[in-house]
Amino acid sequence: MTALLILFLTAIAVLFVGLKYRSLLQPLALIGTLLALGATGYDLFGPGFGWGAEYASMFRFMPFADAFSGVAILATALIIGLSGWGFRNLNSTLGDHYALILFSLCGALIMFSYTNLTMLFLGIEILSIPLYVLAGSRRDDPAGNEAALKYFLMGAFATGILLFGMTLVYGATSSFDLASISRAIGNGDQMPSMLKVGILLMIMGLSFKVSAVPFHFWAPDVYQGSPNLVTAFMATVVKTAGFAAFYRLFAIAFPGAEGFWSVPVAIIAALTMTVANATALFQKDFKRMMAYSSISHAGYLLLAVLAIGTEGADRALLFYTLTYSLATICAFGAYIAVAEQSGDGSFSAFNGLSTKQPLLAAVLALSMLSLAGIPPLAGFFGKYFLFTAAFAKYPWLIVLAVINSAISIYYYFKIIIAMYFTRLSAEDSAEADAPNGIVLPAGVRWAVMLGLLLIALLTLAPGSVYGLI
Amino acid sequence: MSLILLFSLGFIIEKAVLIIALFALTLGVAAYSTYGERKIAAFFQDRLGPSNAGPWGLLQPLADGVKMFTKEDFVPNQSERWLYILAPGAFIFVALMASAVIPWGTTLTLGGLNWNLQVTDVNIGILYVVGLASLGVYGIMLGGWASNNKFSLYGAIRASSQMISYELAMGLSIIAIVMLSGSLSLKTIVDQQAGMWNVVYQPLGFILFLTCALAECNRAPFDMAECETELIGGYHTEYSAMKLGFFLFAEYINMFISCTVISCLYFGGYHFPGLDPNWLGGLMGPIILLSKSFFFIFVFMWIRWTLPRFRYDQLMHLGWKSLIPLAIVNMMLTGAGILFFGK
Amino acid sequence: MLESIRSIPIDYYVYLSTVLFVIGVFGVLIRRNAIVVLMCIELMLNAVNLLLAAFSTYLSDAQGQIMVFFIMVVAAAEAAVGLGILVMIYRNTKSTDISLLDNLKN
Amino acid sequence: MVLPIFLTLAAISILTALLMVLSKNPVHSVLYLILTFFAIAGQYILLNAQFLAVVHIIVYAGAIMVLFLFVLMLLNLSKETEPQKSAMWKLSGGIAAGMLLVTLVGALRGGIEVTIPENASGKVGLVENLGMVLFTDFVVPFEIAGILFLAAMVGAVLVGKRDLQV
Amino acid sequence: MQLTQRSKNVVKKEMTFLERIYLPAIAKGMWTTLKHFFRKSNTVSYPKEQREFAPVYRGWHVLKRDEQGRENCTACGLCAVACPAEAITMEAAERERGEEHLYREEKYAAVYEINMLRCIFCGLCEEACPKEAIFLTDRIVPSDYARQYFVFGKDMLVEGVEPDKRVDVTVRQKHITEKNTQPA
Amino acid sequence: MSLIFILIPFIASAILLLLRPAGLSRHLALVASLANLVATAYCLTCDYSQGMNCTFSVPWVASAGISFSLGMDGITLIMLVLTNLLAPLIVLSSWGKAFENEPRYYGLLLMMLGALNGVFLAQDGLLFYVFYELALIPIYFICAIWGGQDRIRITLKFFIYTFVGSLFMLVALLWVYLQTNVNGQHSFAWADLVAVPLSPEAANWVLLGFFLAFAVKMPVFPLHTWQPDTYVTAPTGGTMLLSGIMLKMGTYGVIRWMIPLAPEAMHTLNPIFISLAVFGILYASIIAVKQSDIKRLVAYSSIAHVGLIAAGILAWNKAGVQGGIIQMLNHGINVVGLFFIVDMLERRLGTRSLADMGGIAKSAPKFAALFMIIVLGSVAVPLTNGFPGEFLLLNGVWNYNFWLGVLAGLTIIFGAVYMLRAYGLVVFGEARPETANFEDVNPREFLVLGIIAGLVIVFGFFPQSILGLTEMSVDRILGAVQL
Repeated sequence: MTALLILFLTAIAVLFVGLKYRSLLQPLALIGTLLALGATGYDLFGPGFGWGAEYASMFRFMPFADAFSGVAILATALIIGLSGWGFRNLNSTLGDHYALILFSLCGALIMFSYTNLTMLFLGIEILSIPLYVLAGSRRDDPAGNEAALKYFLMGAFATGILLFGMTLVYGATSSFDLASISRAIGNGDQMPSMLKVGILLMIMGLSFKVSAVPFHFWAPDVYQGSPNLVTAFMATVVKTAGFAAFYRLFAIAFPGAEGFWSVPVAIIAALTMTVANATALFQKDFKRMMAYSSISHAGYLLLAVLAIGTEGADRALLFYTLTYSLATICAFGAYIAVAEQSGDGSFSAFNGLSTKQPLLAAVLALSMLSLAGIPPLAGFFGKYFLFTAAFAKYPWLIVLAVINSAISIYYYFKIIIAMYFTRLSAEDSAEADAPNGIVLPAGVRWAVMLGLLLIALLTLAPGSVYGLI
Repeated sequence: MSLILLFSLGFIIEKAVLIIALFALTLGVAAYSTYGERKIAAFFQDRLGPSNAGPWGLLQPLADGVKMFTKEDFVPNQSERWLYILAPGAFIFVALMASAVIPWGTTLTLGGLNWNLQVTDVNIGILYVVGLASLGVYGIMLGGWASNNKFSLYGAIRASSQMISYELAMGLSIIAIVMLSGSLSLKTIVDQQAGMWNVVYQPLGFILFLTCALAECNRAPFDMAECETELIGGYHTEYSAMKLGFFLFAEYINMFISCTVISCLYFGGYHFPGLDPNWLGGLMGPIILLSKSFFFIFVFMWIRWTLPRFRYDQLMHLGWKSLIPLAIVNMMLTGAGILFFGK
Repeated sequence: MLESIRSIPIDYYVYLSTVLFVIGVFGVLIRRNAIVVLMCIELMLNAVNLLLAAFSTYLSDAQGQIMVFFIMVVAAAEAAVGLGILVMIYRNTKSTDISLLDNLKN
Repeated sequence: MVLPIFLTLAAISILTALLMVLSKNPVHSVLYLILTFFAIAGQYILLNAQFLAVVHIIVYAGAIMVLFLFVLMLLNLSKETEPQKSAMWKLSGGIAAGMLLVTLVGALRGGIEVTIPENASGKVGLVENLGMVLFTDFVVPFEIAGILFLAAMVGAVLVGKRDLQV
Repeated sequence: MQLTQRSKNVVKKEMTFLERIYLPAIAKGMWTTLKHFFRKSNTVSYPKEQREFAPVYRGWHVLKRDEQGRENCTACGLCAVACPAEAITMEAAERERGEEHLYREEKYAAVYEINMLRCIFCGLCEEACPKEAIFLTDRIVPSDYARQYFVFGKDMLVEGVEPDKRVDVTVRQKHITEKNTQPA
Repeated sequence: MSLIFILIPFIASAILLLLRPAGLSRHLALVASLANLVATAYCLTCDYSQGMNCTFSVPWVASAGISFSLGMDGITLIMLVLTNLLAPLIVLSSWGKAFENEPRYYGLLLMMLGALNGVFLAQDGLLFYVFYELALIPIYFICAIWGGQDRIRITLKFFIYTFVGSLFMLVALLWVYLQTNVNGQHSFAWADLVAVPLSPEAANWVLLGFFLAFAVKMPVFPLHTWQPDTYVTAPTGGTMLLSGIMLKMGTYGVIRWMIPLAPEAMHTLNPIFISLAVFGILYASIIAVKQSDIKRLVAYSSIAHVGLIAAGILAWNKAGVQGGIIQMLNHGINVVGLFFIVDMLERRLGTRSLADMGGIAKSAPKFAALFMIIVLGSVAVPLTNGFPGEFLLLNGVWNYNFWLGVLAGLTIIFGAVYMLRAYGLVVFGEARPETANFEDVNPREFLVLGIIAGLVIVFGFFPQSILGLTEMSVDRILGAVQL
């Protein structure tokens, strides 16, 4: 709650400061997010500010919400850390960019804490609308335009479907309050078909938002077309928010109806991992590969939703989103540094990076390994916790997930192979020595180092986060 | 209360008579506003104005009407024919609708019958007016677009963006009034001003509303949509005959309604200190209100013939950077006032 | 009076909304002009609004209508942003045809 | 009395919605959609939600659709420039939508249950009532909507603004 | 650079708050227009009423005849020479036998045209005329639709023979005489 | 104490990878591996008769019942000996070569070392799995960066094979984990996992999952296809690590984890497993006989030997398990020696083809002698280190099933055939121009080969020293897990 306020005020401050002092923007946004992070930490670990309980009918920052807020804010802080380099070409609109990112983050925070469908809806929209714009913020780039339009149309369409579902649920349960809905559903043995259709439509709508197969087709284009940092934001914060909201909805409002919705969700999860992984194998462009990777991670994350009712499902979700976010941001940090300097986003741009920029290569390699879920990296623990949580209910799905994570190695390793094992030809090596080779900007260095440090921390002590909620 | 369910025959007759009377009144006022406009403009410019048709030129509107009807009715070749024809109708229709919720007086006793002088007292009257004002732009936009003339299109685009922009400030200044009165019903708002007019509490709100009303009516100094010097005739460049007449008429109707609404919101409607609106069998109320309206019509014209036209960017700056913040400040001040002093 | 409102079965409203909603979906599927697609989405939202208002009245519960307001808020915001994006694209491509935007598919 | 009105409005709204989807000229689409909105506003009045009806008109017909029309006119889109999907595509779209409709209606048929409370009153749609709920229970989303608007505004400006060279 | 003594140095100074809100200025403007509202109108409803002319008003020219109805003009051309706008053209002709009742002298103007669109009504023609043949009158030149109708020939200029068609130019004549007799 | 085995290599590896001290890297690596060796020596003095010793346990993810617990008994100890004894040799073996990115190579090597130690020490299921997979990453990089032709494709194949295999182990592990219940919480501790009673059907699946992981690693036919290519492609150090130590992760896992976790299913599946192992022995041996590439030959010999180890262990009697443990150590020593020799040949002759060699005995007698000793050890001649292990293993398999024992016994004959054939082709025969002036071992190589040859002989003479170390532990584990 305090964090939400801080973020909102920071966003407004950024808007005003951006009119004049552009060099102050990044520090200001960073300070704001860090303050918010501190406030979240204070709520989570310390005695907490202890206010906002009177709004509990709308949203409530319990440990669940605080912990996820921490993840999202941390991810945003890292992205802002990268932004000094990533946004270097922006001039007059720099302040707007920061403000929009912060606004979007506010939406994410609401999605972590809502107790009422109204808030869910508003949260989704606050999260999405700035992103529609950010996706197209490079105004004369056709790819960015396309991304923005696609994202926008798909987002709006999904909103429509989600709302129709919400309405039917409202009609059947006569409330938007999650707890009341849950009470009205009871143990789910007498659900009117209106309620069922409503739940199904909500699943569809949310699947669109979290880009689960078969509602994923927009995601690769959007990821690829958007500016790199925005893509990083979409792949991390948006995903985290989407799944936390998904989880909250089904854990609080629809646990009684689990018998009804778990099969469709399981099918979606299975499809998502399989299709996304299979498609990712054939990608040649890093960002597009990351898009499919992100979709496949959505498939794994759906396991958390399926595991609702099992001890530790929420913790697994938290841990997974955190590790996934950190690794993704590190990867994007490295990608931004490489792709924007070489002007090429395909895998071949990374050829021989280990000799040109050993640190960058190491960061990227480790994040790829973490994403692939190779032990003992943090990503493995994320997968592990998720699989454990869902294992009891859906063993077959876990087997599928395990096979899929094996497949995923293939495409994650493409990058590693390019960086480490592809020897540079003679002229390439000459180019690598040339002064215009790839440099590592300070902001990117610090951000990815911090991300790496956190991954290492999670690797060594996964319990520190897993035990939070 | 579902409106439709209250229909009974007597009710329908009463309302029908009232509506017809109101239409007649509105059209009459609009017609004579054109006369008034010319006359007043003339006076401001030390001229005489129309004086040949009838005594003091009083029959001029009739002559104009005859002229309008007898002119060649012209539809441009490449236009969207049906929309071109529809647009003026839509415009005047919307303009006429607004008078329904205006409380013209209390109750008129005529021929032993009591006539309620408001067509309908919906509890959201003022929103109804705002809603209609927001619809008014369609006539202009369609007319401008259907003409297939670039000047018309410019006029239409100007009109629409201008109206949307100024609606906000207008709505915000109305909200301050609503906060004072605690009701959206125009009748309630008017009745609460029996003692003291709202303009006393809301001077800033009044100025804002007046400005916005000028803009909403496309009146100078905000007549970008039809400014002759830039756009020939704006959205009605291609119109002729009675279709043009509809447009012009509707503008005057809008002005009349705006003035009536201003009177109701800020100047006590049918109340006047020392005058009981129930005098003359209830006829005093309408007289008072109409007098106020005429005064404001005069003010509108006065402003038109005094101030130069804004440039388009100035118009937008004024709307977004001055009026809206001011309206918000006004709203906040009102809220603070209510908080500290009670109603 | 409540009875007279409820003389229409709630089913009718559900079906009406569903039909309108599906027409919106249909439009999204078959139209290529992004503006029209956006309009179809607005129609979908309106179908939802109608149903919410109907439920709200039948349940005597104001929440539904409150939700309608929020949907309107969002629809307005979306329309503003969406049209902004469209205009931006039009500046670059001189078209609002969504099937021209397939360049990212490789 | 009520049912015919309902049916008339429903027919109008469906008809105009279809015309909106099918008409070739986008400006006509806008106009048909406005008509649909009016029919829906009529339904609101029928449901005794007058405040909703008026706000609906103000927001949708008065603001959003004006914006659409504005953009259409600004971009000068008309029947000639309107892109058309192939007939095959349209047909399949129609079939898909039809199937969706059949599925939804089929799924909903017989399963529409609304629990009507005992102390029901027809006054939920009145502005006093709505105001009370909005500013007590729903005051948080109301204020949160402010963030939404601010974000949308900043976004729209960002998209619309041309680059100034600094 | 100071070009004249009357030129004013314009300074674009920051406006004060009061100036920036414009309301006082608007009020001032409104007051100004309001004053005009109550001012008496200057309009003369021309066809119905005519405003008074100055005694020395210079209007439509007339070519005078003498008491016997003979044209005074001898087509000497001095008026055309004097005309600064070069509005006057003429063709001279010799009087034939039997035309003595028409022309006062042996030579007369067969064609005499004044282009009213060029004429600036300065009156130099009448001052130049040695025969007191041309005068400017207080008649207003009528309006017309086409340019060609503004080249007035003798039909428009020469006064009628009948006494009621004579144009009275006595005031004008006196004025000219006074002017011409004044010592230079 | 146990933590040291992991900490030293990891810290050294971190220093090497992050700081990249170019000149000092091999020295640092040597020092670190020697330090480990010293620690191992110290551990040899501890008492393992009472079960686990030198335990170390801290909660890792307390809320999920995962702890970072290490411990060692006799079996572990032998594995540590194997690892830490070979590690300095491996470092030494690549001492003189010029590498690009030397610090990185040694860093990865040490990381591998730490992970291997971790695998053998882990007493927690997840920890075991983590180390098991962690060992994969450095070897993958070593092979793929410094490897030979077509290394990228081959190493990726290797990686995916092993990773996929171990994922099945993870699933099986998870399944068992979810059945545990210690004070209302799941636990990953070895004891808790073993204590879970599984239904027969579940046990089958669990066993199969583990077997897939270990079978890929060992490798057992038909999951061996990654192995020869990888061995051939990998740099010598990598091949040594792979064949000498990493394979033993699989066999060790069978003893420590697979069979104790699901002994119920052994009756059903064991015949299949052992048959596969034995078939693998024969298959690999036959192919090895026909190899002309010496590195490939050694690789196939390795498959055969490990197949025998697997068969013996799977037989799950004292002789088999004991033999397996000894043979893990000894095979490690032998195969490292063999690969070192192959490397020497390849470096000096520029070829691995047996057809291009011969007549080295004359120019390099010391080399020929040391080579001979190692070959003898590999062929399991009595009084070399190969003998007691193979004998016990065959005994174990024999006890399980006579015919299988006979078939497995063929490995000795085949082994003698292909190893001696190779030796003959390399060392004797006509000297070629290239081999005529074959440089004899230099002091460093002599040191390495000498140590290995010494070990071959020492362990051949005193197998009891090892058997004594493990006996108690083997008894305990056999006693705890009755088939």
